[in-house]
Amino acid sequence: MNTFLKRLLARPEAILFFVLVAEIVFFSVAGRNFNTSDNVANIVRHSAEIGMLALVMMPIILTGGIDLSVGSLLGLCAVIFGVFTHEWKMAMPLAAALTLGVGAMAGGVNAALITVLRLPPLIVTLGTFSLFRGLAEAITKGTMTYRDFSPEFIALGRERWMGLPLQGWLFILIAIGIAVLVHRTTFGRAFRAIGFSPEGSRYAGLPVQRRIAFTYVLAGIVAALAAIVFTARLRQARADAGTGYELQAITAVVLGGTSIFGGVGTVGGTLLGIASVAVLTTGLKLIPAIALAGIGSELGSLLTGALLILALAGGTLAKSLAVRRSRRQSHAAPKPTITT
Amino acid sequence: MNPVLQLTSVTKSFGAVRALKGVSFDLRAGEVHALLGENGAGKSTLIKVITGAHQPDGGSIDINGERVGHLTPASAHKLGIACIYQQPALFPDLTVAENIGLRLEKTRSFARVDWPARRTRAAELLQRIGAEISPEAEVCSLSMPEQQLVEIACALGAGARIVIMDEPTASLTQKEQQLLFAVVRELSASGVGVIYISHRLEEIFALADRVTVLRDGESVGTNAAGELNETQLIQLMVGREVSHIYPPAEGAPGEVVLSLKNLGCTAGGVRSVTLDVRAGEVVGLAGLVGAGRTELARVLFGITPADSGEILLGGKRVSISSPREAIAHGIAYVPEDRRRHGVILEMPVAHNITMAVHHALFPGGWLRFGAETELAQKFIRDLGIKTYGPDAPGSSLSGGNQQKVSVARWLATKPKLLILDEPTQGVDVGAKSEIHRIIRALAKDGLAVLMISSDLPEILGMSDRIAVMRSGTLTAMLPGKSDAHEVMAAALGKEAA
Amino acid sequence: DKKSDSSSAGNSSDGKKLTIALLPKSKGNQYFATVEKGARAAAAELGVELIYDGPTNTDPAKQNEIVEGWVNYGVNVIAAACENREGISGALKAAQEKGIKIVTYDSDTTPDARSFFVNQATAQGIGETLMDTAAKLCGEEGEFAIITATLTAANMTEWRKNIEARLAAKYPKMKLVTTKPCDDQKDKAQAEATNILNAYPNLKCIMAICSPAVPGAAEAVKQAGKAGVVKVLGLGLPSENRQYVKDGVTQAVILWKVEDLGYLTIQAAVAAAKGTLKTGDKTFTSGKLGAMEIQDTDIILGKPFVFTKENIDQFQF
Amino acid sequence: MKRYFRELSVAAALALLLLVLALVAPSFFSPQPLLSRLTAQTPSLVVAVGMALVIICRQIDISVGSQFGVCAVVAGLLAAAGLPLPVVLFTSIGSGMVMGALNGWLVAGLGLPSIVVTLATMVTWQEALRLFQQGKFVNLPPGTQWFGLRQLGGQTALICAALVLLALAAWAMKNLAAGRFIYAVGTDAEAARLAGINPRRTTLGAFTLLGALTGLAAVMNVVQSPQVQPTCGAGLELKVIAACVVGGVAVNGGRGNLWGVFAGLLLLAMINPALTSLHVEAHWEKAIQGLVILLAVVADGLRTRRSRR
Ligand SMILES: Nc1ncnc2c1ncn2[C@@H]1O[C@H](COP(=O)(O)OP(=O)(O)OP(=O)(O)O)[C@@H](O)[C@H]1O
Ligand SMILES: Nc1ncnc2c1ncn2[C@@H]1O[C@H](COP(=O)(O)OP(=O)(O)OP(=O)(O)O)[C@@H](O)[C@H]1O
Ligand SMILES: [Mg+2]
Ligand SMILES: [Mg+2]
Repeated sequence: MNTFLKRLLARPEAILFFVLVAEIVFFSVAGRNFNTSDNVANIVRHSAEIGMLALVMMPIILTGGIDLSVGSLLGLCAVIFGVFTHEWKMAMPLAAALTLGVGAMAGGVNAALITVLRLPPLIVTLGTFSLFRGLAEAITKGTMTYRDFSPEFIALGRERWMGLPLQGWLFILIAIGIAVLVHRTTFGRAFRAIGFSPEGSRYAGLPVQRRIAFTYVLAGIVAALAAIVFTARLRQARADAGTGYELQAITAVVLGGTSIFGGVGTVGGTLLGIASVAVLTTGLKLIPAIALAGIGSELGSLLTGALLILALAGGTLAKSLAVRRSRRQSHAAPKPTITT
Repeated sequence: MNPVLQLTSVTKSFGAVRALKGVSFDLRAGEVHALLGENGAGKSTLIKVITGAHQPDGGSIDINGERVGHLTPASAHKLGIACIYQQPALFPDLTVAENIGLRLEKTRSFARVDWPARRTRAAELLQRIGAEISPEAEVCSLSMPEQQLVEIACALGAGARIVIMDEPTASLTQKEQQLLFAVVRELSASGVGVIYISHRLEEIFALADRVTVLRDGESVGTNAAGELNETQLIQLMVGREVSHIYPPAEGAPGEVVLSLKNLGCTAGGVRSVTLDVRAGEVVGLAGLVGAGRTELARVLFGITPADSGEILLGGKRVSISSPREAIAHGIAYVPEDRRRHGVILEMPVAHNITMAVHHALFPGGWLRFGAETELAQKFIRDLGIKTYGPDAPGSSLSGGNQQKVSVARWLATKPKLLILDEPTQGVDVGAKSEIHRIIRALAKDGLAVLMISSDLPEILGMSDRIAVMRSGTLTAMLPGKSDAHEVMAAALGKEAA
Repeated sequence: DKKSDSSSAGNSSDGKKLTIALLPKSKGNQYFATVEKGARAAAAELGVELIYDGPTNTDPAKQNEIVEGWVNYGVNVIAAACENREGISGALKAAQEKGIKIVTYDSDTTPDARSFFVNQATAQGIGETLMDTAAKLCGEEGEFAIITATLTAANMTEWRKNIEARLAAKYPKMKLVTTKPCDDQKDKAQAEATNILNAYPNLKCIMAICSPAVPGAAEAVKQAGKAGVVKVLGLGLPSENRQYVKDGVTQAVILWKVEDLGYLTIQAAVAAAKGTLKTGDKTFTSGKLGAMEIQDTDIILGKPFVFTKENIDQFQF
Repeated sequence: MKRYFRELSVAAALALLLLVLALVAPSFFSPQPLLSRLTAQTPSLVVAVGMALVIICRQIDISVGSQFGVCAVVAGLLAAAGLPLPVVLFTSIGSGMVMGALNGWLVAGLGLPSIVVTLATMVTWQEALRLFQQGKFVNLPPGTQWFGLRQLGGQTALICAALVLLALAAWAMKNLAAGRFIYAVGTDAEAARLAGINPRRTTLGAFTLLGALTGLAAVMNVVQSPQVQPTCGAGLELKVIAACVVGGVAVNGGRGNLWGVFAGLLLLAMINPALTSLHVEAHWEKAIQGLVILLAVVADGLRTRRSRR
């Protein structure tokens, strides 16, 4: 039991978990109406899209890559969805399905440039970051906004089922899917191996380029899904949808303990990363003193930054403490088993 | 005579692993002091303490009779310690000249770099050890043994009073080995103390003045080399008798498994190789550094696919353009560069072992942790991998044990053709004979084995037939019990005397 | 389609302080900082609590999130400058359903999502004033270019539409050659203006419709040595443009009294919450500003003001 | 030739762009706008030089935009308070150094990943500045612009200063031990440690130098106009990082050349002016910019694909 607890505490996610609990307790006491189902629904609705992007960013970072284009792709898919429904007068489900297809193709562009031409993901997605947003602007000439979506569609952005907003359920589904993929299948194993050593993975016969390509295509599909959810929530599609979301998604992922160099990370950690940022930024605005001082948004960003450093430095510090302690104990510890 | 280096009761732990449990050791000027021990005995750890790469937990270090407190790589360098690490510590993106320069120059941060001097010096050092490497080449384009030669050049040029060599010959062949020996003798003649680590006992007897044996992080004594014979030495290292006899071939070879017809690959420098390997047969592949043996293996494994000639597997013509295809055809390849290709150091031993058998072990892509641990444990037991468990990261294993993990991964695939590239590099005598026994047992069960090795006794002892390569082509096919001179002559391109 | 205006009056009668939430399009921007100043003055005068928060960059989704957060927090009135007309209306309507009064200022949402709009100038008014001023400066003929914040910014899109409509209707000899975004960056506006001056040598006038773009365009014209030859006008703050106006680089800066906009917004918000301001009223008496005209549901702050060399020193914001 | 293929292909793309302009819109090369355009890029170039060092050192700094804003406002306020220009300059450089050193300490001292550290410091400086200045422009006294020189003199001085700095830095990276240390640490920090190089000090140095250069660049920006916009650094990090990676600096460290960065920056900076000169509508700009980035590196990708072993 004791060792179990110790092992739990040694995990980088543990610190984040305690931060999250502390946030919830603190805001329940100090915030106004924090513990209401409306507030929970707000938090879920507001972080669903970024959360989805973070979830699919995680496997990419696990392979040692990065995708800066997801926010732009969200914008492009929102616009394309609008074109499908408004200009081509498609039925909603068909338009949605085709939009997912466009997302997959856009992800495929990233994947092809990265795996076929072996260009660094940072450069490729920096290029498509501009390209996708640029296409969205070109399609709408920057000014066109698609609005007046059908009420059934908008319900996706507003309604709740069993108390939880619909996009919350969608998010949970994706989270389970990614968690299974990363932690329970050979895909996840391959992502990690590639993140640690692409060369070594190739020598082990892993389909390195296919697995890498998969992560980017998956990110494209989920970005398209997030675009649809975003459109339903804001009831309109415009070329600026999702601006800056890539950075927020990356923040949540690295906060959740995923190593930016690849190989290390858990979906649980990512979820904690998403939740602790969402709760923090929402909770701060419910504290009357902060609201009245008019510094809610700035403070939210500032504390997110502080949290980033704290979570990481805390993890490093805890590890070095643990090493020191175990070193002290090791003189009494039994010899490691040696098999001959 | 005062020792130039004196260690007293040095201890060092990694987490719960006590790598050094109070080792005392001394080195005299002008001597070659061999450090021996099984894999994981603590040899590399000891020398990393000496070079300041690791901080000891306890004990003391005296250099030239003076107690040194906090030793860092930089201060060790200043005190005249130079080291060839077991894992080459070179900068892959930089040129050879610069690598040597960075290691040897003791400049202030804002001093100017003298490029021509760097190049001249590098060229001169490389020439002294007989390496044909351009100072302008980037290190990442060098093969493993070539990198080792660069390391040796660094150690030679340092002008150090203490030179440490951690398995410098692990992937070197006879020719380079002789050059290295000359260097070592030259150094010791000029009063330099040399610490020499190797698992090749014949080298110890050829070079060493004194021998210290480590076992499980403890020193079991220092002796003059002349006082010991091979059996006694092994007895000291392992704590029991190990018969270092190559297992004999049993039964006649079966059908031809692999047949190469004029195989070539311009990018890899392989030119027109024709070769047959039969089931149940071990074919040794000998040659000098750069002869193209590793390249041939890489071609067969689909890493640099062939561009001319044919590969026939079980009589059928196949084309292999990726490791996956090779695996699907029943080919396994234990690579030469263990750190980059053989094991993924950050991943647990179990994951490393099962990496090439995902399809068979995890049907449908679902991980089965129970089955995985079981398989890993089987190999840990069978190969005697020294680790605290299947969950231990690869980086926590000693070099030799990492090599065993790398071999285990490919044995798990139950291949038809096993290609081994330096399978016992850095492996201690006990494990070496274990690996040899396993290779033999596998061959007996009908596996075809192609074994690349720079360890000539190993080639001679293990092979049913010996193929010799020189500049990308097969120059000779010799019977198993050939004479070492014949093999060397073929490798050097001379007619057998 | 609006609810009874007295629904939230109880809040003030039971002695609790009213809480007014003021939403800017973005924070850390001098325009809205000035609005906040006026708003705080009104709030202090009226004894209400003022919450001021908004996105740190112009992000329509963030605005919705902040509004929804306020609904949950339990504010009495939300006064919003809408980045995105339709985008925010859903969130505002949901707030109305919870009994929260909605007032908009600066830029409006759809009329059914708010009670009143504090109108400093309609999109049409701004567009026409800009176009007319530009035409006057150019002598009603020649090429001109627009520098905007981003191509997607909703209110600027509206203004551009109105500018183009006015152009088509009244000034056939004038030609809009290009519209460039500057991301609310003075330096980028300067770069774009430099490019435009270079690419269109016959240009007569640059119209900058976001505030950092006005000094940016002016600096470019100055550096190109075309001060007075190529006219500069735009929507901006006097303090940022004073020197250029005085030097004759910038001919006209158009704006309203920003501090008064904040002041009036809070006055109207409080009155709407207390029920003293009702739909159908024709005037609204607001503290130090006196009586304001109401057209339909728009409270009119006054016409946009054109700052020129002559009058710019009278304004300090 | 083979080693510098990327740099050369970027330079070729730039040359192609300029050639098209020379044919279609020759007025692009008239001296005044060209000078103004180049002057406007000098701060970015100075920051890009520092960023290249940090990336070669296998780190990244995405807080430079925020640092730039802080330094510019500091410089602006001091200048507005009437302090002499050298004081303004050194205070700005000093502030940059402090912020850079903080990043460096968190990265090298505590061993935290640089992207996370600088993500955190980016929002910290940005929000702190927003709270402090509320977006208010700083108006400068008349003598500040162009260091009190004439416009032509000021512009020439800035361009020369930036180019001299670039040349010096490029020379130092090749010929000073410290420059080689940066390459060595970026290639393999552990090997560097074993070779007696102090990777922590090297990393700290690179970050501090980037901070100092950012401070310098902020002043170079401030003197170009009579007022300072507090958000003047927004997006700078993306611009200079793009210039570095397009210009051939390897994101995983150890490789890169400052002249390549120069070419990358010019290429990226010339796209927008070129499109305006070619009368391309603004809503195509971002898409074309993305395409150019991709095309500039695809050539390199195709080459390595062919020569891959
Ligand atoms: N960085 C590390 N972390 C944890 N354990 C380590 C580390 N380095 C070495 N060890 C452990 O310390 C012990 C001694 O290792 P060392 O590398 O010194 O062995 P060695 O004698 O050099 O063996 P070999 O002959 O295989 O190279 C081994 O049990 C090894 O697992
Ligand atoms: N990774 C590499 N990149 C570029 N060139 C290489 C690489 N590895 C080997 N070479 C070159 O290919 C040639 C053949 O080397 P190879 O490693 O196949 O030799 P080998 O016969 O296997 O000898 P050994 O196994 O002793 O190294 C050499 O000239 C070497 O320089
Ligand atoms: Mg060792
Ligand atoms: Mg080899």
